[in-house]
Amino acid sequence: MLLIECPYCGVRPELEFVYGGQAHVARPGSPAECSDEQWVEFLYLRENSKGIHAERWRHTHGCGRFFNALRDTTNDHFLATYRVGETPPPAALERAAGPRP
Amino acid sequence: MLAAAAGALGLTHSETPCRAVRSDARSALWLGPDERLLIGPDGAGEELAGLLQRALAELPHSLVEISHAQTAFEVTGAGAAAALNTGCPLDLDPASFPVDMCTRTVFAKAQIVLWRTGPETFRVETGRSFAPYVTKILALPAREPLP
Amino acid sequence: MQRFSGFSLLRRGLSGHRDWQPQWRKAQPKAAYDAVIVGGGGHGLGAAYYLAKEHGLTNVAVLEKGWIGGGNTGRNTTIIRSNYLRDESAALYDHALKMWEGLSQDLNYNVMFSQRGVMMLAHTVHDVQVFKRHVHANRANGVDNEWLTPEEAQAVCPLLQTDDIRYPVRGAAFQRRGGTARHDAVAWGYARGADALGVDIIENCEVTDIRRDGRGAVQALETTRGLIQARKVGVCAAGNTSVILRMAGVRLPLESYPLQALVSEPVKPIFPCVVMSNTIHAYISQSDKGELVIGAGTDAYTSYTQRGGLHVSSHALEAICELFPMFRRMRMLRNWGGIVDVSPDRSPIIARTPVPGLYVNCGWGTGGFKATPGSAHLFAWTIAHDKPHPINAPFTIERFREGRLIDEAAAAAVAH
Amino acid sequence: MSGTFRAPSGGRLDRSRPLHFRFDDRELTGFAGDTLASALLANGVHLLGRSFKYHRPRGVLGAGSEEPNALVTVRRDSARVTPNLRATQVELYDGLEAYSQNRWPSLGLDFGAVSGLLSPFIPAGFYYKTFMWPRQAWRRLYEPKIRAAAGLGRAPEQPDPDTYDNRFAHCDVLVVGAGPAGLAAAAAAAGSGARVILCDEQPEPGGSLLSDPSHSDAVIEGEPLDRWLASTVRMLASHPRVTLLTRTTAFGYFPHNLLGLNQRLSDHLGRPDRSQPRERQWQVRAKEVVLATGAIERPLVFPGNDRPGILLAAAARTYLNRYGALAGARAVLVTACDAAYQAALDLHRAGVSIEAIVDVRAGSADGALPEAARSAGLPIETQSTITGTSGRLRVRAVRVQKLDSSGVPAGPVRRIRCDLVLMSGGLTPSVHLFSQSRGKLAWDESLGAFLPAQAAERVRSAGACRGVFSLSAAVRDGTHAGLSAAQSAGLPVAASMPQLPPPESSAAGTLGVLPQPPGASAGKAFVDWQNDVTSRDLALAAREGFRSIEHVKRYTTTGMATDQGKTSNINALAIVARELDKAMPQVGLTTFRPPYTPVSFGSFAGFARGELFDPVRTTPMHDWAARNGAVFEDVGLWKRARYFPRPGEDMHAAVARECLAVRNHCGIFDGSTLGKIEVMGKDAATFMNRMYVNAWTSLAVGRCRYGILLRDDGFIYDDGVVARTADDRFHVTTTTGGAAGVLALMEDYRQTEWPDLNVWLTSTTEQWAVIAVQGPSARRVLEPLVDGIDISAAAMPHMSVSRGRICGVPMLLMRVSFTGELGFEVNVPADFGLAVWQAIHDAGRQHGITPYGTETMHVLRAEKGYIIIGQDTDGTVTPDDAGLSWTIGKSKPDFVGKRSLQRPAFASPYRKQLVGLLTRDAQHVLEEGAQVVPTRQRAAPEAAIGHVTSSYYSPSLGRSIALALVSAGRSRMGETLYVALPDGDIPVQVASPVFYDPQGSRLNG
Ligand SMILES: Cc1cc2nc3c(=O)[nH]c(=O)nc-3n(C[C@H](O)[C@H](O)[C@H](O)COP(=O)(O)OP(=O)(O)OC[C@H]3O[C@@H](n4cnc5c(N)ncnc54)[C@H](O)[C@@H]3O)c2cc1C
Ligand SMILES: NC(=O)c1ccc[n+]([C@@H]2O[C@H](COP(=O)([O-])OP(=O)(O)OC[C@H]3O[C@@H](n4cnc5c(N)ncnc54)[C@H](O)[C@@H]3O)[C@@H](O)[C@H]2O)c1
Ligand SMILES: Cc1cc2nc3c(=O)[nH]c(=O)nc-3n(C[C@H](O)[C@H](O)[C@H](O)COP(=O)(O)O)c2cc1C
Ligand SMILES: [Zn+2]
Repeated sequence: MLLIECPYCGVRPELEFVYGGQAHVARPGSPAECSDEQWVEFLYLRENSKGIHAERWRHTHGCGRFFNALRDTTNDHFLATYRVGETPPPAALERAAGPRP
Repeated sequence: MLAAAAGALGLTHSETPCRAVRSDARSALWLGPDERLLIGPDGAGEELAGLLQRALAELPHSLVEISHAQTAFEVTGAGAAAALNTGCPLDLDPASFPVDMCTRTVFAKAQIVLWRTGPETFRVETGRSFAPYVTKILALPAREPLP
Repeated sequence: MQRFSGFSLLRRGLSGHRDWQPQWRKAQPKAAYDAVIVGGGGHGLGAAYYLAKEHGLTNVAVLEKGWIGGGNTGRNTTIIRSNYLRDESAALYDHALKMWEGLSQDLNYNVMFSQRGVMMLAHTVHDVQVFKRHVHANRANGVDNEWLTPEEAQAVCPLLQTDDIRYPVRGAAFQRRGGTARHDAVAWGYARGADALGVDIIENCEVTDIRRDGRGAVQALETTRGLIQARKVGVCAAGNTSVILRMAGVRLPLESYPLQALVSEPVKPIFPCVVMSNTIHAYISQSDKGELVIGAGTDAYTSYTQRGGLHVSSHALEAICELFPMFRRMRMLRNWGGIVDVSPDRSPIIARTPVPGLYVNCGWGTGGFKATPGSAHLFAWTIAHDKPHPINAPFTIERFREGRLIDEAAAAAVAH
Repeated sequence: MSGTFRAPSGGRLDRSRPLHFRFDDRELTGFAGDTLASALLANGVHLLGRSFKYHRPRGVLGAGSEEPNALVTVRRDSARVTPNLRATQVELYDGLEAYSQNRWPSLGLDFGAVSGLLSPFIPAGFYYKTFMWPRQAWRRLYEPKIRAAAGLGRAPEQPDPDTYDNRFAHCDVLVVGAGPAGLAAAAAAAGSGARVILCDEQPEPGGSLLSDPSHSDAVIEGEPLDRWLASTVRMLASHPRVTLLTRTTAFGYFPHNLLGLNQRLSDHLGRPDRSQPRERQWQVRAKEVVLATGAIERPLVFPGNDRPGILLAAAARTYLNRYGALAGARAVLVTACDAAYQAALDLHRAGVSIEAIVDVRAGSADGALPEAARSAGLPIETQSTITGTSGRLRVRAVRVQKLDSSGVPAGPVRRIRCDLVLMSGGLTPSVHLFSQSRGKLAWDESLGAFLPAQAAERVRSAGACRGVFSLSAAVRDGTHAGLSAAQSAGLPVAASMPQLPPPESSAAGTLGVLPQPPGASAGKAFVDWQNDVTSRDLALAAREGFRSIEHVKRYTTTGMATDQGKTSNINALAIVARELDKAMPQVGLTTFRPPYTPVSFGSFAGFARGELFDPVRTTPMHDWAARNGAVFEDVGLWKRARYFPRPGEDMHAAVARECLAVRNHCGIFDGSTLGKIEVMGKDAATFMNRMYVNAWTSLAVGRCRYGILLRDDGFIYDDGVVARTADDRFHVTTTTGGAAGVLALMEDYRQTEWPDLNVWLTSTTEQWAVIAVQGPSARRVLEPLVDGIDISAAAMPHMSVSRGRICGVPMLLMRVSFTGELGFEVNVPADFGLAVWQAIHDAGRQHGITPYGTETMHVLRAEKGYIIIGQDTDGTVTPDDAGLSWTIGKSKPDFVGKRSLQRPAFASPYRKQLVGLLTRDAQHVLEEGAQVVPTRQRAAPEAAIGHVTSSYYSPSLGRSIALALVSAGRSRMGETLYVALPDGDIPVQVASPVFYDPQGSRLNG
């Protein structure tokens, strides 16, 4: 059971959250104009990163908000959480690139 | 919008996450950045709704009565936190969960709203059909208080 | 290959078992192979075995980053059945089930395939509808699957509590030909068989990149043990498939999740079959060694850590204790995790990729062990012929774009 | 009466409290404070069990949780039977009943022991090589035999009557292990103001200190051992910020510093309070963790090392000093380290004759302890090895041989008679939890052990578990760990940090097989006692190509028994390393996994059982239904009334009656479980347009519409009636099972795709009790009760909604119908549900009102061709497949799922479409799920072209009806198809899915 920092409520146990899949998968603005390839990309193709993964969580049993997180899928450590619409904090990405404690 | 609502109810407006503000009979619980749970005396639903509708008419908002959807009860005593921790995974030490902290959380397989109203008193709200489940677990024996 | 038999055991026993040979050679990687299989699980080793045995392709290597069978093949709850809903799936899994029935003899390695029967419990009216649909669909496809009343289910598995529980058992779908097998033996048996046919099994050899030629076709693999040329590469890397395919610029509709299992302390035989409950999420059987083997669910998030949350295994044990209240005093001996690669329709991909010479066998999610012989056999066929066998023809990558999903999970959707 | 091997004094027993217990058929006595193992030893009982594979006689090897041999079944009553308990951990209580395992007919005479004779032919992995011929014999003969031979104790066969509890806890510092290091750490952390939890698996804190004689002259912080121990424990037990948990095993280290603790509350009690739980599982989230889990002594690997009477040296010392039990009268100590001499000294002092101390090391054994032994007159043989033992049910003698300068046994063999062999190969630090946390271990060559190196969590190790063995250093190490943990947890630390002691390489012992004469094949040298893995098995595995330690483990099963190799893994590794000619770290350890020691399933399940397994959700009218005989069904967490049988009625009769009542008169139905979502805000209509396939802008306030929700993959996800109650407000209903999912899906799009929209969602499922009143008399029933709404056909047409009052309480009234009849859904605040239901029911009596359940609801809607999500759809059905294209707002540029509907497969003319099926025999009710095939004559198996989704007998039509998804179904109207059933194919005709009142005139009644 992970510990996850909700950007609104603070650090809470995973039991309060629902995983929301990869983050920053934008739904095409005009789906009708998408090719089948573009649409399948949106529907199904995911990075499935081994390493730093940008993902969504929803604090369902808390404030109810979706937010984003960077997590290292090789050890499940979170590097950062940030609100919907925000870009990943650069500091966290740097930390991810460098040696970790 | 939220400030206007607080004003209409005679409550101080607060953006502090997971905190309740209260006056004599009314309280507003921060449940999310754009969500408050308003609690008034029994049967005051229509009165509160009226006050708010007037105050918020011009503002984007959603006001929904859920007084029948939830059941509230109090857990109190020296063992209250320990009893809650049979199903609630939060740290209920007063330093981490002080008086007037409130939040939605889980209690075993139910969702609850937990509000510490006093050093040894919590108000628990849960969906009405979840209430028997929550209370039965809280009533299980062997709840010696934690130091 | 040294033949295995009771007699050979006796004979060598008399000389202190000193002259047993390695079951597979510690092969050194050669510079080039006709075909390379990435991933030394059951599917990969099996594919190499059938390439050599049925397609005459013996200049083949299996590259395994760790030790063979150390992936999901060595971590699964070994449930084998073929009573899947969709025609395509039933054909695929039954192909495998038929092969299981002769696998020990074929490999001359006892994989301890135990046809103890697999029971899938129905707890709600909706479950009953879903499982009866399975029974009918299977019967139409020539796959055995029968409906049991709660009393009949209890007669098969006397420990099963059908009443006085939160979700009383309303019946069960039962496949008598289903069962379990010894997971490790599957990897070792295939390795030994493939090795005897000339396949190189190369452990501690991780594929780190895929080189392609001007056409974009596969040319060679970079590995932690050097460069290996191959024009045909079949990837059977389960949870790690995305990582490897990305090396060739191929993205697949896969996500990798932790899935846990656990065993109890061993006890004398008490549990006669396999029992699965999708509704309350529990899977249980008893192994030849006596442990109760129990499957838990996946964690909610993707991960490559081969472990999972305590609440997930607790949840599985809640369900087990509800169905088998005498097991509350049994004790968990070991709890572990694997990484399963899950596709959007929960069905596998056994197919060519857009990259010439690159084939993939993945997406087995939580249920590919049962398919091992069939999947390996069909994958070998696909690699050898550069086109799918009719049985795996529906299991392409394109199906997602076209919307031709083979959705097994959907049928279980709860509602009303 | 205290047993012949009971020391006259000493130990931590309460000698004033004798306890009677039973082992197999023997009645014996021990004292309060004994374990089953110590009490048995004090009674001179050494034969405690039979081994797994060869059924060899076995006694105790250890004195704690590391014990591999002495597994017993403890039985309190017919339901409270627990197999495979370690006698070394079973605390004695009066009346305890324990049984040995894996033997027949008795422990002394065990027929299974013939497998010992067969042992030359059943080496590691033998079963992979045989039992394959003839093929059928596997199933009938071999497999049952193998299974019967395997397994240890017997599983309990009756439901466990005990209860289990769960607790979440948090702390600044969790200390695991209450030995000197752990106690010091907890005291230091508590002294810094930290919130501390200290747990130990043993019944009392103290760890290895408990095994020191009370007269020991060692001191901690200037105090004698027992005084320091008592005062420290007293301080911790009374400290307001410290929770001291004994009998509590930290069994698992999970991600993000979550540790699972198993606390045993009652198994040690003779007469437990049955209202109290048996065990409690703690899930502790710690800011910082200190592991002070100590070290486990390593046995020695030599031929015949498994006979009863052969113990770990430290265990014998524990039996003496802690339990006042003498493990024998004439002892031989075989050791590879100085520390074990202490055991010989202690036993010597207690009157045990030390026949020899066999030290396998080359040096002269001149440390302080060997010197003490020498001056006590104990015979020491250095540079010697043990080459065999004898004795049937108990060791009687050992064979000892000198080692030559190259370390090979040479010269005469000395046979030494004894009834006790103490052995020590050195200490193996307990790094289990550290490793579980994914911390990296490093091999310490000089110590001959793996030690915690790089942490992956906020954890540190202290004391023996990181190679700091000497008492004063372990205490210092603990203090350091406690202070630094408190500091890292954010507390100001006042005390000065002691210096960190280094691991003590002087404590190194030996690993692997003791030197044996070349070519010797004398007996089995066990490495893993419980799984009967010998050094030869390990060598065989290596020879057969199993070179990874993980392969060796799986092929030989070493380390896979219930002790998970606590005493064996490191020796196995050393043996394999030697076989492969590799260094220890190159071979590496197998993976440590939870649990540290076996943990009962019940403690994971906790209170989740029966009605607490999952919440039982009931509606406000549930009790009324129960009182009126309803049979309920589970739908998600809800209980729903399925039908209301009258005396003598089965389901079919009840449903037929209920159906006709609705069609002819009036029915009343509890629809409260339907999901309800209030969609509100000035962009509510826009939001609805984007979510649902329907066009919402055109829906006037006061009107309702049947909505369909897809996922973005184009498949139907949910449906329900949506009422527009204001310009900016929709009352959305969902299926019962779909409620949470629909809300989550809507929130997802609202928050992440269209955060600019002014719209909010609130679940009101539980706010409203929903009472459906359906049937031609529905209006007449309701009219007298309703206030403020004109419910006439003209004023309130089908698919309209209005606010008013009923029986004086506020109501949202919807004129909707899922039955095809004139119908209303009365929504009232939940608290009033029952009263209003009662009032409607009373008022309806004169109109023949009949309560009906979900089964009747299903029949009625099927007669009308209305689908049930999940029954007539299965997640692969599109609106068009279900005949619901008409719901789609054609002019909308987009809605969730729209784009997917244009994918190639969705245009196929062969998609399965919802149709009706009419059996030729009107009385034949098809089976749901049955397959539809095109022709009767067919070469089985042939692919089905569809399946029956819903099938009922329709009392109104007097015939059976069915809905089915059939390939190109709508183009097959009138065609004859077949439904394949076990007893033959049933001819059916494809028909419209609307069987009843196709014009819908009754709706508008
Ligand atoms: C807990 C659990 C329970 C399960 N229960 C069941 C069950 O009851 N029934 C059932 O049918 N299925 C079950 N499954 C699923 C089943 O285990 C798998 O689908 C199946 O074993 C997959 O076999 P495989 O050969 O494809 O993969 P694996 O056995 O995982 O083999 C893949 C191999 O690829 C190697 N590899 C990865 N990357 C590289 C690289 N870069 N270079 C070289 N090698 C690489 C890995 O090390 C691994 O050995 C379960 C799975 C788990 C985890
Ligand atoms: N076997 C031995 O006799 C032995 C071994 C090593 C050290 N020592 C002595 O011990 C001292 C070092 O003390 P220490 O405190 O490091 O070790 P310790 O052995 O005294 O204490 C460790 C404690 O941890 C407990 N424990 C271990 N794993 C646990 C788990 N998972 N959950 C709960 N409890 C668990 C044990 O029951 C024990 O009480 C030194 O004085 C040294 O001489 C003795
Ligand atoms: C069917 C099955 C049965 C197992 N039985 C045992 C067992 O009796 N004892 C044991 O220690 N481990 C058992 N294991 C678990 C393995 O020890 C190991 O945990 C698993 O292969 C995963 O590897 P890892 O834990 O080394 O990562 C079993 C595994 C499987 C798949
Ligand atoms: Zn939050």
